Amino acid sequence: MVRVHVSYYALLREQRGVSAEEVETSASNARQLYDELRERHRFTLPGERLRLAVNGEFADWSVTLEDGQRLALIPPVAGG
Amino acid sequence: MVRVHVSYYALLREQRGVSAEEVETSASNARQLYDELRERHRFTLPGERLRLAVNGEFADWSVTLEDGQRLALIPPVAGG
Amino acid sequence: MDFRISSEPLDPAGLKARLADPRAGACVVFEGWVRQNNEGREVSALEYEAYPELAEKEGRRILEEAKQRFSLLGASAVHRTGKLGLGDLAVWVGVAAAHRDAAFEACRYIIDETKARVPIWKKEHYLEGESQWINCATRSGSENPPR
Amino acid sequence: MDFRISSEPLDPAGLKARLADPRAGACVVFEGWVRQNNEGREVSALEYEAYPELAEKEGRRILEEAKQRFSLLGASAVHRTGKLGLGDLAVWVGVAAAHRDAAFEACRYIIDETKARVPIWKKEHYLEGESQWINCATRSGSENPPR
Repeated sequence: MVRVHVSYYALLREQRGVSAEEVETSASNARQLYDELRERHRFTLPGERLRLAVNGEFADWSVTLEDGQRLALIPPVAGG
Repeated sequence: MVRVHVSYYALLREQRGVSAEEVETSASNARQLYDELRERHRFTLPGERLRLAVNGEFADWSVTLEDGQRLALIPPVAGG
Repeated sequence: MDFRISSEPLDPAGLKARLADPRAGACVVFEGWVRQNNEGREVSALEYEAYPELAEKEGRRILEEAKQRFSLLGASAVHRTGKLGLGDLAVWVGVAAAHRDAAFEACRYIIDETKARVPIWKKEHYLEGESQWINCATRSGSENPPR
Repeated sequence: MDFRISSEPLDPAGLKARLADPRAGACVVFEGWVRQNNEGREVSALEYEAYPELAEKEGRRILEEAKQRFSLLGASAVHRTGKLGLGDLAVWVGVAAAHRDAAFEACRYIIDETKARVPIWKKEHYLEGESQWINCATRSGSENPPR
């Protein structure tokens, strides 16, 4: 089990009801973690439509989870 | 002979030394008039590089001269 | 070269003044304004949310890319967050260059890449009372029905 | 839709404010600034001369053409005449549209056509003391030697 910090933005934040939380998980990578969270919180966005950031930088979904990581789940952007 | 009002701009104005004048001419069209004026005032710009305006509107060099016309001789433009 | 996220109203005149450069002959500015309708629906307000740390980092990368690709003398951009009303300024991009070709192309590049890559989200509030996060529609998502 | 020649300094903020439109989502502004060198020569000042009556008429035709070609909500332009110093604003073009494609394209069209067609002339004064009317060089003309 690892313990990571997860931030939610926009639609994900609203569907989760909080903007960030600590999560304990047995998922080995970020893709698995999102699948878990999606089922638990009924997120409507499929993982393929999200991007991931780890510790303030874009990262690949295959990244191995480690204690204390800051993960950010990034819905499709729409600036401007 | 017709009497027309001729305006000079930019380089032509400087080479002529005035910005406008009344001209009496026996030239039958504007192209001939410019050739006359060019010889008289040693304008360096050939007629092909000028545009013509008559009474405040772009006009063709073949326009027939008439008493009281306002002609403007327009050097190559360079706005912006 | 600066890209910022701001929760306060933007100051276009002050932003532009910072682009001044004696070598600059052309300045192109893009402003994104909140407009009253989008895809046929009447918009009453917009809400922008950002992940500021990453947004500013990615925005600065975009400005650097523009500097590599075009002959730029300066470029900066600021994007609002928070609730905005009709006509409000949501994003400002300004570029200075010796010549206008580079200025137009760089300004366009920066706003296009910003919209595509910078982690900023827009929620539209409609006159009839609904709202939705733009680009977050899913086939099954009830909050974002397909259009 | 207005095109003006001005012998007074321009007011970019006031000009832009007049483009406000609730349907507008994009505003693109081009500014032409006096830069310190041109084709390798150090410029100390510029002088713009216009044929105002015809310049404003031709300028308005350009704005009308832009309106026909692109989906514009508003457009205006002002060009300075008189003596200008380094960094001074020589020309301002502003365009508002629902979307940025049209705004960028129309702004570019207007400044390009203005430079090509509107009867305005520019004389550059150089640090070393000479001056010349731009685009008026002739093979034989001593005031505008070939470069």
